[in-house]
Amino acid sequence: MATLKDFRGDQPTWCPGCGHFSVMSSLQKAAVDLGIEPHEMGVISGIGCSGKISEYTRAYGFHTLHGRALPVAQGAALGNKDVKIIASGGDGDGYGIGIGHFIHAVRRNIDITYLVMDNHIYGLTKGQTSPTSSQGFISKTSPKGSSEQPIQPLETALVNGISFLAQGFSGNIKQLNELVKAAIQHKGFALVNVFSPCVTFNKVNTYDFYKENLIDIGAIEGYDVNNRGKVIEKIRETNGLLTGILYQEEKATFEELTPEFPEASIAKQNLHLDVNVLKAIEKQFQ
Amino acid sequence: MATLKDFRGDQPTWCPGCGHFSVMSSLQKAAVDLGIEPHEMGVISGIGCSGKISEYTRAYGFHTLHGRALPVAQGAALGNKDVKIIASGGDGDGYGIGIGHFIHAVRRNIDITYLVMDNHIYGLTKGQTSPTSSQGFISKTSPKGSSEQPIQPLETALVNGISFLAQGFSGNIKQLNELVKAAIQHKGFALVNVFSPCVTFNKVNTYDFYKENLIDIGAIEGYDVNNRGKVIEKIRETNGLLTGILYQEEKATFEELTPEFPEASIAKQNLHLDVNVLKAIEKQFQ
Amino acid sequence: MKDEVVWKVGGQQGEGIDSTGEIFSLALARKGYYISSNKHFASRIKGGYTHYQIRVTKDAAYYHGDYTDILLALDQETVDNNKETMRKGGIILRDMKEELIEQTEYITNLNLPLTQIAEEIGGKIVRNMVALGVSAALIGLDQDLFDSIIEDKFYKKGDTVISMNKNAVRAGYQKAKACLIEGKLTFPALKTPDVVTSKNLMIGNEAVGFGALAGGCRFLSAYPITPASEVMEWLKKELPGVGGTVVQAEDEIAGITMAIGAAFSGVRAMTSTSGPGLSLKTESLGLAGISETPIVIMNTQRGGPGTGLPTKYEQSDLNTMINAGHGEIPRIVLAPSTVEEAFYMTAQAFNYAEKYQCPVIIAMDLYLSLFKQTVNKFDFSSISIDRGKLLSDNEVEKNNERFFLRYEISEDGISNRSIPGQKGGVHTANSNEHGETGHISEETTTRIDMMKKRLGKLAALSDPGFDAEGEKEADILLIGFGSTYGVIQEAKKELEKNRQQVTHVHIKRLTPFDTSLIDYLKKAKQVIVIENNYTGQLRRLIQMECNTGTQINSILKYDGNPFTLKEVIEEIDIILNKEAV
Amino acid sequence: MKDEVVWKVGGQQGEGIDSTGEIFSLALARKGYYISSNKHFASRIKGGYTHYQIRVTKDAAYYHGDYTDILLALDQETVDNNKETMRKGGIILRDMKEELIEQTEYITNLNLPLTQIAEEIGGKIVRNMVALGVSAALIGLDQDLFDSIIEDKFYKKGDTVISMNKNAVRAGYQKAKACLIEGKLTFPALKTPDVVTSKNLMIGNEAVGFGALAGGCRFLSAYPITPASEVMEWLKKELPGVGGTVVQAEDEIAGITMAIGAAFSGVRAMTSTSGPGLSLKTESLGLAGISETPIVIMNTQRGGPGTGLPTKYEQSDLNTMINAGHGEIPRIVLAPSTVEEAFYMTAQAFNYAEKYQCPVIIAMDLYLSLFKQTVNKFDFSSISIDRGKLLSDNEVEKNNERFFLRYEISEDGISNRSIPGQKGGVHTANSNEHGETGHISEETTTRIDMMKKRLGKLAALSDPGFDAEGEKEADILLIGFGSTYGVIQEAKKELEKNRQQVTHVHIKRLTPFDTSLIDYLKKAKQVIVIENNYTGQLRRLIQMECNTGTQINSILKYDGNPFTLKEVIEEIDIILNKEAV
Ligand SMILES: Cc1ncc(C[n+]2csc(CCOP(=O)(O)OP(=O)(O)O)c2C)c(N)n1
Ligand SMILES: Cc1ncc(C[n+]2csc(CCOP(=O)(O)OP(=O)(O)O)c2C)c(N)n1
Ligand code: SF4
Ligand code: SF4
Ligand SMILES: [Mg+2]
Ligand SMILES: [Mg+2]
Repeated sequence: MATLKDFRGDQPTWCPGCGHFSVMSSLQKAAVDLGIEPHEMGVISGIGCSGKISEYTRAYGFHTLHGRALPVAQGAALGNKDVKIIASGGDGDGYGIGIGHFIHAVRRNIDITYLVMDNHIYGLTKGQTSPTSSQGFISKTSPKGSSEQPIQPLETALVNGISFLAQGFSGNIKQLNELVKAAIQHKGFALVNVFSPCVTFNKVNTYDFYKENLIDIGAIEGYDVNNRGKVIEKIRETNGLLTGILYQEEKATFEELTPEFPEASIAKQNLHLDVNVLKAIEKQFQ
Repeated sequence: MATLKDFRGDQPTWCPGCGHFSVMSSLQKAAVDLGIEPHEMGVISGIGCSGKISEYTRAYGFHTLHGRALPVAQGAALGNKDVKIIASGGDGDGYGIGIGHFIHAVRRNIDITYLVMDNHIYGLTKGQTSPTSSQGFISKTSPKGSSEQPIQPLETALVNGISFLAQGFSGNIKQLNELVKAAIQHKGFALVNVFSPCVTFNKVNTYDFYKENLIDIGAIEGYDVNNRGKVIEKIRETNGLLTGILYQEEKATFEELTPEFPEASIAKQNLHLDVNVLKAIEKQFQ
Repeated sequence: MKDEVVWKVGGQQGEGIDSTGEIFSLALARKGYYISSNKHFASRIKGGYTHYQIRVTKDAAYYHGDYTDILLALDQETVDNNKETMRKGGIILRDMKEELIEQTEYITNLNLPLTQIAEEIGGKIVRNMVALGVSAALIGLDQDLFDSIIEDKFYKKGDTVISMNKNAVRAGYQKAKACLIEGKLTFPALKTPDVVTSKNLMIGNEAVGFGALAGGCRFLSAYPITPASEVMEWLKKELPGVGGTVVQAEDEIAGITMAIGAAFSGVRAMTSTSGPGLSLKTESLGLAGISETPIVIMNTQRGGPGTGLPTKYEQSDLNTMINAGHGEIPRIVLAPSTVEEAFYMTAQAFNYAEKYQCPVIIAMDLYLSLFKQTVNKFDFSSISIDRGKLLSDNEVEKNNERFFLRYEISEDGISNRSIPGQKGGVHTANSNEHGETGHISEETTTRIDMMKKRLGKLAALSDPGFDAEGEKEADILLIGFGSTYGVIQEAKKELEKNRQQVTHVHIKRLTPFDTSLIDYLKKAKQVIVIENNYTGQLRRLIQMECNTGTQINSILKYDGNPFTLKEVIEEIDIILNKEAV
Repeated sequence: MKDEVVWKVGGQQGEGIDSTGEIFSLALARKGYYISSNKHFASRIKGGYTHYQIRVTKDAAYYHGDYTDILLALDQETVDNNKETMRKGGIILRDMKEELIEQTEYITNLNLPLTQIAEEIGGKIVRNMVALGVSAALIGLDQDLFDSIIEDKFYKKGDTVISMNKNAVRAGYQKAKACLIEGKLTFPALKTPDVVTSKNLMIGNEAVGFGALAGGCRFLSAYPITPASEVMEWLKKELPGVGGTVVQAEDEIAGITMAIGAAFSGVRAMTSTSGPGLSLKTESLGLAGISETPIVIMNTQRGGPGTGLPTKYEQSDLNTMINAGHGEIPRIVLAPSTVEEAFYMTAQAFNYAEKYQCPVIIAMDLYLSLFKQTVNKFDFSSISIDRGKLLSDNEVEKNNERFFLRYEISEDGISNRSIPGQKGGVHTANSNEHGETGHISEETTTRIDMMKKRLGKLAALSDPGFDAEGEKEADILLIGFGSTYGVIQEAKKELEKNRQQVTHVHIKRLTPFDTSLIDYLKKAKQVIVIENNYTGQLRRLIQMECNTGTQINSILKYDGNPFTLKEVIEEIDIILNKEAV
């Protein structure tokens, strides 16, 4: 059985206090708790401070391009279904440049987990407005306040059929760990959106802000985690400031719905085909 | 005053019966009805059969790239706010490759109209599954049925704050004309999604199919066009098979929310600055 | 008797032009003839003039011909568009109530009541079958030429339909035969091939798909685009049967990055596209390069730039295939020159990709991709699968360091590779500069080592990068790449008739470039590069790579259509005469 | 007295290294000195070793120097990393409780209780001010050197803070002065500049932004990326003041396509990015090309490929800037070599874009983009705005055809341009091949005409494409582009000391390439191209464009850092000696 130590990769260079530390340790702890070995997991990240999770976690990693963690992750998951694939990145990475891949990944429902470290800012490029920054947010690229309404990733995911949706907070690592664990265990595309404060560039969406404003769904009477419509409503009502497993359902995955999807991992298929197999295929051209 | 004839551009080469004809004539008629002159309108389209609308409509046109009508249109609208900008394209163009731009355009809320000719298929490339094709849809790229849940453009637009949303049908050109007119008159980003059958490649989402299944919101008691939450619910209930102006609200545009956005069209600004203006700016470097 | 016949059917899109041409060529392929074809079509779905030209030859050929011997004109537009292309002795066959045989000195006008004959047999729908029967008779083949194809094509529709079609063929056949026998009409028959073995008839995109499958590809992710979609469509049908899968991606960036993900997981993976899609994949190409992930990208060139001429032919993506992408990566760009080569090269591309752990681009063009050609039955036993330094589970497990040295500095610049799931193989693949375990490094020494490793590793690729036919000391050295192969071959033959020493070099690998070409450049009297673009991209590539200072002439065409042999010969003459002055 | 001083401050990120360096250089710029600087920093937000090197010269220079004269070491790592770079007579200044002056034959170690002095005055926060005071004294300047900057910087914080800072400077100053006076320490003072006019101190990205503004740019859409973001950030502040606007786009594709939309509407528009972003913009570059929409793209090169070395310097995007994109388009790629030139060239880029109706790329690099340099005050009156064939409302209104001939075939290949809103100007801009009104056309003759028009129109661009200093008949011809300008200049001077005839050609326009370079290549005895990449992209470009067959040597560096003068000289020596054998 792997221990936490086994999952430790390179030495993190995140700023002290950065929310991303908690996301990383939640992932590592979830893997340990679930009895996953480092070589059975693939952590595929985009570019951003957040993207460095694949450097700092000891597992098969792929530190890809800005905005492209999801398609790489989907390809890797389809290639070898015996490996747990974790896609990961920031709000800019996933909801800015990467939002197209996000929506299509949601509706495709391939069996992966997606961890978004949502700090409402572009951290690595030193503090520009992000797609989740609130309207009026002041930054280097909106010195007089941003003019755009923030994107709504949770609702966007829900209306496009996501089968598992959770939201956590770096200030509540115990819960976060549980959410990540549940997401990994879920069959299909599972999103964990994490409020992960950037202590250096975002002075609005701070730990204190979230501590004051987050509502846990455990505290909401009659919250129905299987009722998509009601969940959307609740999110709208609370301005998205909810934590917990917000929505979950059993749903056929892309792999299950794809006719003749191979039983065994594609990576393990025999590539040396018998000449007769090839000749049979060739017949169509004659 | 311009007449319909003034808006006729190149000779269409769409297949006889193609739904796109109605979308084009609705646009042309709307322009005539609103007293817009061809030179006061810009039709900016993506690539697809649908994209050819900018060839067949006599107005300032820009036949751009596959999936990029929206950013080009937004740039053009910001550049000259005195011209009515119509962005246009297909379901593949707008909701497949272009979905990222779509969501960001929605939340940006620049004053343009977006007409999507949604035929649930890739027409111009001769019949592949599109992001709005229903699950199980049979096409060249899904010979045994598509494995993906279709994208939900209406709900996606609503949860991300769209200020005008309508849906029409090429088989009901009278209504379509009204919808396009209302969309053009709306201040902010206005989407008209049009069920525009591809008679050549889509044998499922036909005129008959829509005639049988579409519900007009006029026929729904108590339908509240200003209640975003309820509209989302209704769309979910009816599987999106609604027509009419589905949602509308007054909302500040990007231009209004952007500090110091120029009063006069940017295209008309004087480019020859006084040396003293430049010297004043230079001071910061000394 | 003739060595070849060029047959052409033309009419409006939607009139069955395609299927008529296909039945015709398949029948002849089954008889062992060689087929080269070319289509003309408009970028619209229905309507618009279209034609399908088929050159049938006794011996191998890769060019569809300048002239027409038999023109099956389904409307007047076809006659108008093609009458200038008729070769002496040719026949223009028209569907007319009034029968007419008019033999001029140059050609024969043959009007036959095809529709009427068809209607008598079963309806206008079999008109094209009647015309095929006429064609068979003219060419001097048997009246059962199309029988097996009719049976294959209509077996689901039952015997009535089958015999109706066969009857239509026979009716046309007998009509023409009668004319020939009566001597009202003359047309020399086509010689039979020396060896009668039936051939494959296929488009290049199918050859690429099939080559990929045979070469071990088990994953394709791509986005539809003309003229590349058939690769995805074909593999979508065929890959599941061999344990693979195809994903239609949401755009071209997802197309390539999913393939990169699959390749990372250990699958031989590919994406297929055309110019605009390739442009979108530019950044991700760099990802494959720096992360040393083996992937194959098929790019089939069409008329550029922008959306350009999506249904027209051009060879103008050379520069971008070789250069696109910020920074510097190792890449291999292969350019098949025939459909057959597209099959074998694609299979080989996967070996290269895994051996050198880098992206491999297969440079196709619309002509190669879309137009059916005959191909000798494949020699599948010649295809081997070499996975390079991909280690087995056992080998990886031997590692008991914390991290696997995925980017270990090695003599040949290529490192051992482990894949997710393998114990002992944990590492990070990276688009950032990295050290041997794959973790980010900004150390200058690491940077230097890694650059040398990545950019040096292709030095070992010593396979010849071009085919040369002829001597180095040539009067004329003709150079091309891709589908100009056939027409340059025939130009060489033409020129040799004038006793000129002509050498034809066809570039098969655009990068790494095989600079042994220098020898040819230095020794030839005249160097002429023939290509389908405006700026002379291949010529400029040769200048850059060979730096010989040799004066190189260009023959260029960029109007969306392939060269005719006549054009090539004329342009060569102009160049030779200019020099002579 | 000295002509120059190289001053360097080093420590951990977050210790105020940047602001210390900036105050120092601004103070000297105000005194009329020339400043060239260079920073070393890690790709992380907090922590990690960093330094800021500033070369102060009496005369213009564009290179930050190989050596250090004064090293302000805020920690031991700084000493370790830099002690090898100390120049004879230099001083290492350390913050130590124990005061110490240790003059070795080579350097002086000067430990002063900077923190203690600072704490006495107002806290550790002013420690760097104390150090600045020491520096001023050593260099031989006045103790009020920093006063005006302190006033500007802290004017919001009030008088107490201001005088605290001034006092800190003075305390340091006096401490050092005392040592100098007492003769415990020697350091020759810096000469004053011949003409004392205060200069601009700015980074290249600001120069690009300002050049754009002055050149009439009124719209920028871009996506953040190191090292390009400052262009967007600066224009976001400044464009609204002149009637323009900036949009932060959702990605780089939106960045360029919005700019294309704005340009279509008649606005001078721009996007700014670095390598990965440029790669993403590849397809849209083609859109601008075929639709003949004038846009300007700033690309600042960083370490590639992939994410590469995002905070390091490299010149490896040349190939892609020139070649990227399927099909063939006209494009202009300008390469400024100094911050000053970045300003003027950017302004000029907008004239080119509108005159030739094509995309113009400004090729910057991280060194030019990010490191502050002095720039003579701008000559704004030299900037003109030439909108080419953009017609006025009146001119357009004269057209009473149904469509405006936006793509009219003309002698120079450039057509009149109308913009939305103009009566009489209705047309369709198009990414498909099109006829004169802009509507789709697949006609072969139209295609040929349009290709000739687009690809021929830059023939008129006859402005010189490079700067040459020296004779054509040189012993050594040194060629470079971009920010190697400064170091090559100094290498030339060094070599000239040995009585060698050295010519320095600096390429300013990468495409269309100015082939009058051929003359230089043919006449020089030795040709050496100096560039920061692995494959010798500029050398290969020259081979392709000039095709002289000249043997060209490369001096390459690709470890993420600019050349030192020493490296350049050594490599040149190796080349010369090799030849001599
Ligand atoms: C194609 C491309 N565009 C832009 C960048 C520059 N870039 C690096 S990280 C980043 C944004 C990071 O923000 P986010 O994804 O929110 O992550 P965070 O740093 O906040 O964790 C950007 C714009 C890049 N590397 N590649
Ligand atoms: C970058 C790029 N990718 C792919 C294509 C090929 N392509 C042209 S149109 C089209 C899809 C058309 O479908 P849709 O947008 O639904 O329009 P429709 O033809 O159905 O009206 C595609 C994939 C292209 N032109 N450019
Ligand atoms: S800049 Fe922000 S997001 Fe990045 S490491 Fe620092 S605190 Fe974390
Ligand atoms: S293919 Fe379909 S979408 Fe295209 S023109 Fe024909 S009917 Fe319309
Ligand atoms: Mg972020
Ligand atoms: Mg469609």
